Amino acid sequence: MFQMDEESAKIRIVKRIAREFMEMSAEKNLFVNLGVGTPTMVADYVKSDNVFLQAENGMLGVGPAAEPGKEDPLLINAGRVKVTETSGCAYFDSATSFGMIRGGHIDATVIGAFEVDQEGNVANWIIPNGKQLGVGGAMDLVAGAKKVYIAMPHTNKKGQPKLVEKCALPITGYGEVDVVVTEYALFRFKEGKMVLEEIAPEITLDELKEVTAAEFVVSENLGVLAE
Amino acid sequence: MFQMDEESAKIRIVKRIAREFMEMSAEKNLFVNLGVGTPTMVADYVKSDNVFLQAENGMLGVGPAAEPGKEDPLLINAGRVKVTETSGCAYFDSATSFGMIRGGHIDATVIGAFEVDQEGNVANWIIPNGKQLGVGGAMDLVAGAKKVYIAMPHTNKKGQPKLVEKCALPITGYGEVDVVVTEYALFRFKEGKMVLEEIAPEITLDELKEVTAAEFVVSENLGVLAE
Amino acid sequence: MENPITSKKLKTIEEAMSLIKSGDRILVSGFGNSGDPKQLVAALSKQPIKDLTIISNDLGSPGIGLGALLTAGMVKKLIGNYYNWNPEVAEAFNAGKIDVELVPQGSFAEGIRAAGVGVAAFYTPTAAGTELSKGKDEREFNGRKYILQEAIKADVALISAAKSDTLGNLVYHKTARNFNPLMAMAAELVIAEVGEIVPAGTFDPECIATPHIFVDVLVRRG
Amino acid sequence: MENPITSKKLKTIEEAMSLIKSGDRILVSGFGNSGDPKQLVAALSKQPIKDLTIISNDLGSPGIGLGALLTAGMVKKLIGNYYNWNPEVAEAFNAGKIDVELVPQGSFAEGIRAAGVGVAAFYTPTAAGTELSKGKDEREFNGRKYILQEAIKADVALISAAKSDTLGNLVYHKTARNFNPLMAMAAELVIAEVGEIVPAGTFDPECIATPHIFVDVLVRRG
Repeated sequence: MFQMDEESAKIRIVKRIAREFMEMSAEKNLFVNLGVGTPTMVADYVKSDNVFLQAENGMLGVGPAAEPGKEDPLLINAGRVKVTETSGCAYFDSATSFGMIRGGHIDATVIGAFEVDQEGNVANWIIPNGKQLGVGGAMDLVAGAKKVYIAMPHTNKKGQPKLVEKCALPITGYGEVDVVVTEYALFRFKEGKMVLEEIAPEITLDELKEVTAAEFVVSENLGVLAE
Repeated sequence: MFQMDEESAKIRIVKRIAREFMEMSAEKNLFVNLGVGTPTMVADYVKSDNVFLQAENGMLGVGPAAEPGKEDPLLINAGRVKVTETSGCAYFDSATSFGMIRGGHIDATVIGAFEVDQEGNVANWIIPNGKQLGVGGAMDLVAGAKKVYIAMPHTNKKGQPKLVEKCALPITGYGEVDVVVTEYALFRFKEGKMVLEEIAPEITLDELKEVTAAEFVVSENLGVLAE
Repeated sequence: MENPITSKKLKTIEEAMSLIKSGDRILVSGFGNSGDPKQLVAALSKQPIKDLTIISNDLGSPGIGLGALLTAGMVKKLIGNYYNWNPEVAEAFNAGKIDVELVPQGSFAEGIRAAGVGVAAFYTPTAAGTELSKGKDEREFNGRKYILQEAIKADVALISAAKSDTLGNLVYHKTARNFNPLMAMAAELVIAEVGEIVPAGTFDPECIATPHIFVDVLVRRG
Repeated sequence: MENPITSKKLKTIEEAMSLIKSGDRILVSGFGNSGDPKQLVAALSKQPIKDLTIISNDLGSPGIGLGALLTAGMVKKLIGNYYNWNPEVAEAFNAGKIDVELVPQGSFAEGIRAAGVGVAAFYTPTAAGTELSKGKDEREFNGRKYILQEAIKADVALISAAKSDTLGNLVYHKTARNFNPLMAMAAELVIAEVGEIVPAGTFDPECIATPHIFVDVLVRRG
């Protein structure tokens, strides 16, 4: 089966989500919170004046990473990257910032995940190994954002499906996932069902099922996963 | 029995409370919220740089009423009086403002009352007559301020005691009263008891008992109610 | 004014009013004639709609400000804390014409904020044991009685600000701030009456009281 | 600097530290090396006290920042949300040396604010049904599950601000604001490390992020 290198897979995933955000923001402003890592890359591909990035550490209107030598050490995003301001940005305390998230004002969040199951449950905060003790804002984001986008490789490093029947790892949020984008496919959760809407041009449906442990429905209008 | 005219009674009451606030603020800053009417007059007699007035409509550092012709119609206190700023004053929203009150950050509030009973319960928000529908911030203030001062005439317009065994009117807050000052006396609630600490020089203890329906203890160090 | 600065969010007051319909729950800001959206309220009182739930500190005076809505028979229910300035409220309530829910001002403010930040309900000691605690759950924390105040949310918020920037960031003037930033968070549709619109980037990012994420429609004060 | 502006609230860092004692619950602000009171924390880590409950977003790195308190054996319990940057936390927890209470970052921020504004507890959907909801009351509102998060209060708060005025009004710098205004409300004793002290009246009254009522002690950043 077709294998995509890690970097190309990431770019395909974030470009696809970026395109969706540009479509969503054609008519109205879109407020987005991007998780640490791959999700942050979505910002690089969004070409729209109507998309505004929020950082849960207290900023609306996050700009690109600061140029070397021009960093302000106190101006960071939630991933601790030294960032810049955009025109019209605002600062506020953490309760107001999470108020935006938890109050349903953030239109979309993009996060990675260890596992997503066919019920729309997501596990992304901890692998119980005794070495990690951290949740950050993950549970607030999945519970609060209007739409939760999962950006992740289709399989884990051992080649096992990350889309599963039932999450084995501790859950971050129940039934909160709206869209999953991997290098192979785009799924949407609709009325309790996981629906395959787009499939990568390089693979067949049977191949996709081989690497997907979650049960899913195939959309009547199955499309090609294009950037 | 000695009768005091209404204006003189008010001035005696507010001067006594003002003196207490000046004593309380000798060592540390004192944050005070004054109710509408007589309580507002306390500010006129507080000579201290350490006393700061808060208005529940969103201001800390309320200054005196604005001079005629210099009013800013949008700068008002909770009694809708057009006021002025003091140096270092701050504005904030109503939730933050009541957060100061409800979170126990306001040292003292001074309010009027229809009735106070010997349990320290106060009734000051409504006389059920079908014509009034309003509570304002009264319940927040009595529940939230560290100390609740009642400034009121000793008897009502019919000459009946306002200090009663048990409030007949709807309660604003249970057991919240700390100090009651009338033209005749100063009482403090201590360990569940109402203690007479000061009595007006013009009346006897028996006369005071005649116009007081609440049961009270007389302090071993009974003093004279002086302005 | 020639060629004033515009904003994608700017609408005429008529366009803004067309977004409000019968049966809506409407938050309206202001305290004691300061910080209330006077022009939006005046326009609202002339709309052919009814059965409104008006959530506001008070209801102005008879026929004046929000009072005009009651006089015009547009109100089904009031949620607020101080109606003593408008005796028509008690009259209409006693006559069974409207429902009135009195909420202490601090619980009212905190309840609106709660709706805005995704809190369903919270425990407060304010009003515990009083007539205004009727029907509310009671619970002790550390030996003190608290009652459960639910979040106060709405379909529409009508607010007022001194200035907006072109994005919809808002700043207020002194005690005219009051309920405005809270109400901006607590409604599906937020319409702000503003005195002036300035270019984005004009305001100090540390001093924006209402970030534009909370604001849907701007109406310029005439 | 000659004759810098002073304040009644100004103390030396040693005087400030003398106000903190063993067993205290201490709020410490900051997120990712921004907005944390670095000098107060460094001084605290050298005090001869123990059994502290440290309430903070994270615990720095091993031996660094708040991490130094754990290395020095001063910590009894941690309440916070992200300890992945300091593996000593999980080690100490697994060894039974300290207690750790993980609270989702939003519930953590809101819980601190709740303590500051007199709210005993509130219902949030965050973490409902997850491992972090263990021991918390659950209740449905409008068909959705919520859990009860209690207020997070403390004896002492150590915070950091860009500037104070002589009264103790504080302003912050960009994302260094984070938990500071919340923690300033939620402790009996609030000690603020500030970069500069300016005369009262310098700040725009619309832009004061923490009014001086919340601030007890100022320490000038050295």
